[in-house]
Amino acid sequence: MTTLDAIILPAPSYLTAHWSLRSWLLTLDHKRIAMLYLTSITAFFFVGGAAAVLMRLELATPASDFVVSGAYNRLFTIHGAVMVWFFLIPSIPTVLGNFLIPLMIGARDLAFPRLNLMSWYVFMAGGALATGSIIVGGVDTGWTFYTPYSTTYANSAVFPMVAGIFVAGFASIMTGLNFIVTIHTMRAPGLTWFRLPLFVWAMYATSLVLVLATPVLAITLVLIAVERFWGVGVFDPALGGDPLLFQHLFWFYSHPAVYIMILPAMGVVSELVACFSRNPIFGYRFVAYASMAIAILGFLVWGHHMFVAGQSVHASMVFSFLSFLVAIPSGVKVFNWIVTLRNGTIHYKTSMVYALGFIGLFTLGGLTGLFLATLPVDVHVHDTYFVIAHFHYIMVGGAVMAYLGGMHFWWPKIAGRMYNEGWGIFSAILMFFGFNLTFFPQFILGYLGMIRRAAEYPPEFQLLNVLSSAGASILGVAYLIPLVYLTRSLVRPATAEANPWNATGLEWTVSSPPPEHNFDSTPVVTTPPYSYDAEKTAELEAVSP
Amino acid sequence: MTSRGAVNSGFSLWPETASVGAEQVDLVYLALLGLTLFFVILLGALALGFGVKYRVGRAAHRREVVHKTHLEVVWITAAALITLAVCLWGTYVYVDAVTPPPDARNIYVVGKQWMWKVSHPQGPREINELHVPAGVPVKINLTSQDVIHSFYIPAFRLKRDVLPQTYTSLWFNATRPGEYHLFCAEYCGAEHARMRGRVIVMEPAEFQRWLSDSKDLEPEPIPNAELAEARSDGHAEVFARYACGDCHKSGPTPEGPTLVGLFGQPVRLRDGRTVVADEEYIRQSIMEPNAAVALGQAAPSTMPTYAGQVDDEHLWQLIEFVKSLGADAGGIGPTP
Amino acid sequence: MTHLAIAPQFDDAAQQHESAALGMWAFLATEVLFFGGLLTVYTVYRMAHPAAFAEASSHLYTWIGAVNTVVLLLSSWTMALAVHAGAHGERARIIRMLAATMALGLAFLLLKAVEYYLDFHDHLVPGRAFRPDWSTNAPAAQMFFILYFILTGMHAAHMLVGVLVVACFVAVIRTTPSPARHANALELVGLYWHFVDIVWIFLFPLLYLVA
Amino acid sequence: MSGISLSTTSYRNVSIVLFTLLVVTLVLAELHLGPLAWVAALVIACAKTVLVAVYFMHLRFATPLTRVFALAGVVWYVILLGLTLGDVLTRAH
Repeated sequence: MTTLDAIILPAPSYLTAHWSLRSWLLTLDHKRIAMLYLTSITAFFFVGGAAAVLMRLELATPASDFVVSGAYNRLFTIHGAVMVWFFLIPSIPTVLGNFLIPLMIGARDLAFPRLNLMSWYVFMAGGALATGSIIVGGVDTGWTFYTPYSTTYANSAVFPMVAGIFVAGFASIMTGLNFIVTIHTMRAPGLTWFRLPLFVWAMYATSLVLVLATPVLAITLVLIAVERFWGVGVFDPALGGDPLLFQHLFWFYSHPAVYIMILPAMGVVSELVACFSRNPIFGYRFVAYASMAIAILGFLVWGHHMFVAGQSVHASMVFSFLSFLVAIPSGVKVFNWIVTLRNGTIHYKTSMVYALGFIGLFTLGGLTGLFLATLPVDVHVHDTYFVIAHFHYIMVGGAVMAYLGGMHFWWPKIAGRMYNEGWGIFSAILMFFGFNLTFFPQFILGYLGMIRRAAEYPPEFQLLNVLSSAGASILGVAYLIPLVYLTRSLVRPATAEANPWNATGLEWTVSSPPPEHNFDSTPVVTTPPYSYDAEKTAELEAVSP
Repeated sequence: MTSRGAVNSGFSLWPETASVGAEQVDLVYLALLGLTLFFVILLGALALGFGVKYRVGRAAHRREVVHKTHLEVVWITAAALITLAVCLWGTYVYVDAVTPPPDARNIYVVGKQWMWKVSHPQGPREINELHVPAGVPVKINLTSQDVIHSFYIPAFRLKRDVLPQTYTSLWFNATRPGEYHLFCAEYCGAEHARMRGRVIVMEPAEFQRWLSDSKDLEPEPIPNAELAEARSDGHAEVFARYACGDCHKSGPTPEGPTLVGLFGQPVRLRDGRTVVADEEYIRQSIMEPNAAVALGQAAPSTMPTYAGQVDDEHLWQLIEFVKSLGADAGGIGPTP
Repeated sequence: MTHLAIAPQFDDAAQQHESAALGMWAFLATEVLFFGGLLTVYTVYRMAHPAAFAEASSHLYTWIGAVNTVVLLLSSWTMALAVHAGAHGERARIIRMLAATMALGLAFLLLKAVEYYLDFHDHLVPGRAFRPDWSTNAPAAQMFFILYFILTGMHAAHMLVGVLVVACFVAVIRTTPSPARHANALELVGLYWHFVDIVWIFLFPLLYLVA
Repeated sequence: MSGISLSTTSYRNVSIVLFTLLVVTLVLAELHLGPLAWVAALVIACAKTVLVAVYFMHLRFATPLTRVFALAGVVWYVILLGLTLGDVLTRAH
């Protein structure tokens, strides 16, 4: 190749550098591994979603007439386990995190590319085991595997599911470890901690939780497997075991796991709000510290899942108090996002609509979290639809909205293609509407006393359940629309430029899609993040046609 | 008996409030609701205001953004104070809710898959029904026979997990006679959704009458008990004494295979073997449930071992009883 | 420094070394919490049944545990010397020290296997074979042995991984043109080995010396 | 790199201290001091751990960041154990 050719031909992107299947399955490129994860978690999302649709169909009537009780119990277990471990926890970290962290910090790749690829294979092995449990008859324990039901009484495929989650846990640890090391050691010259995009801060906080919480889940699942195989175990009350001990170990992981889902979402929203209001994030340092505070405080509050479980009254009081503390950094973030809008120039692109939707739904989800931290109210609404509504506001209204907002924001970078904004905004609004119709009635149902995990309910709860089921069908359609138009954008030649949103951040300085090795030369950073100037951008746009 | 109350009542947006404690909980809940409304309106108005005023293309005076640390301090402090206040109030109400008065009337409840068994110290026993007097503190003592259940009365805003090998309790002072829902709130297996009952709150005098009327009343016959009632010879009594019929019913269930028509027939086992259900097989299954688990049952078996609990004479009677069930393989109805 | 292989994503050897060391320490933090979950269970039950745990513990072969502690401490020493030799690129000494470490690791596993056999013989394995005719609180005694087998089993699994990794390393060092290229990797293996040693340092008094 | 900073003699000395501590543990166990023995055994185990971590694992020469990560696992384990015991030890039943 002559020098002239090299100048004229654009460097091949990471998508076009190699074409063989082998070049995808053995890739060490963080961007391609992100794409492997994207296809996998999208598939898992629709598996979990299908289970949810069937559940809502069953709940349209008070009797268990659509599916029998045993099948319903398997549906909610599949829905919970698949959505938590195979969609929500990996979603933003393994897709957007993998793709963006090296680009955002000016690195050629993550610190351990082989470990990164291995994490995908381990994740898929875990996913195969977990979905295999559906094929061999399903699991009916609920995603929480409470003992002694899961160890001694359940007559279903508990082991493959537990093994699948155990294996997938190692993928989580590998990803978290890789991110921590990468963010510590591979930042470009001049990219100090307080010049990092808030998404990177959020991913760092998330990775700490992944690395420190997941091993406790792993050993807890080992103990369940041992008890099922050996016939004796440490949680068996008949042998002097304490089933509450299982709950402590389980929630030591599973409560922080909620923050694994929501912290990355908060990071995405910080990027979106700053870009589309053309303003630096108000109180950057406070937002960054809030991520760390949430990650650490998140480890101190797990006992609020056990207020009625037989936990001591004193411990409950302490856990209640600590749970209230988490509200403070969460509130700081919401306030700062909203004040960031002030004096900005707000562009209502698809991603911004998702971000605003996130702020609304997360605020309601967070505030209803206070109800659950309040001891006497939790005693009433624990294990009812109030809890279901609360955590779906956080995980679906929050994490999934932010994930989709982020996908739309970085889609031009990932795929090199633009999509139809009209469809984008329409589906985002439809999703917001469908979501609220599905889950708001569940707050009321919860306070009325409708218990969760039940295929049957008293007839007076039917009206609200019908509303919820109707909302779920709207929500289902709203999730399919982006799948269609984003896939269509791949075959339609609306090429994206390097920086279609005029955003700051190193990822926008490389071509779309980025070249295989990200940067031709290591970038040097000299400015703080989000150096948007609202006034100037507004003027610039006024003169441009 | 009055029929007023939550059970079978129509659509509503607010649950029945039928105890002193429930009123307290509602107050805290309303305060939280107000707080939520305040923040949603405040934040919504701000977001809407900024969103309209500073939207692209609109000529607004846009000042340079200056970060103000005192603003952060203001909302951190405000959030901390508000949450602390709610937390303290909630804790205060909670301590009251978990401290039963010393003169509370005791009632014992056992949860099992999938029913509530209630015993009044005065004698009466009930299943899936709980009669209590109004205006009197009542303490419910809870334990489970198998997995974790949760005893939940929405109208009293009360819930407590029911643990095996452990006693937990809750107490209430019902205010309004009526019938209220009783749920199991902790997922406990196949028929969790049907582990429902009624709490019947009665005027104290009426309750006293009910107590004395029900003294000799045995619990209503339930499907599980039908095996035990099938025979009236002494063997059936032993069968009932060890509660074998709780799991071994007239048809196969997740908890145990049916014993009807079993005796003398070949049994396929989980490990692939086929054995004949003879006396030795029945004995072994009682003493070592894991030695030969039938196909379709859980392994390890959910049946506890009865080694050391069943003496030889009883064992013999149990085997005789299973034998008699084998005589008519057609069904289990009350046969002569 | 110059003879270290640098992966393409790194700028220099210092960055690569810092990343590897940090990664290993972060991994060891996850291992602390993995065993930490088990030790939490152990602590709760031991506080609930102190007498039964002491009684059950007295049926373990303390001398095997003690000898194994010596074996592991020795192996940590030889591993430290292997890492030391690695930093100086002395091929023969690396191989000698790693071989000694591996032999000690295998000795530990062998002794552990003998001990398991003896425990089995004494009917100390929980389940149907468990026959604690000496026990005043059989369920609690059984709980002790469940925890004993899970804790030591998990530890032995880690030992086995360590021995295999060391064996692979010996093979690499024997054939590599430059042993110094692998100094960093050897240091990481050393960190893992010492960690597994530390776990045993706690398991020994917690399991064998309860009385 | 960091391994160069310690001599083989210091590894020997550390090992000797470790063996001595093991002997002390065994002797204390033989004396049957009751609950005090448990505390003593744990204190000695912690001392051994510190020696192994500081010298064999070179924490002495590690960056502050590495030390933070070495401690993080322990701190989080203390959170798990502490709050769990906080419940178990104060339960009424």
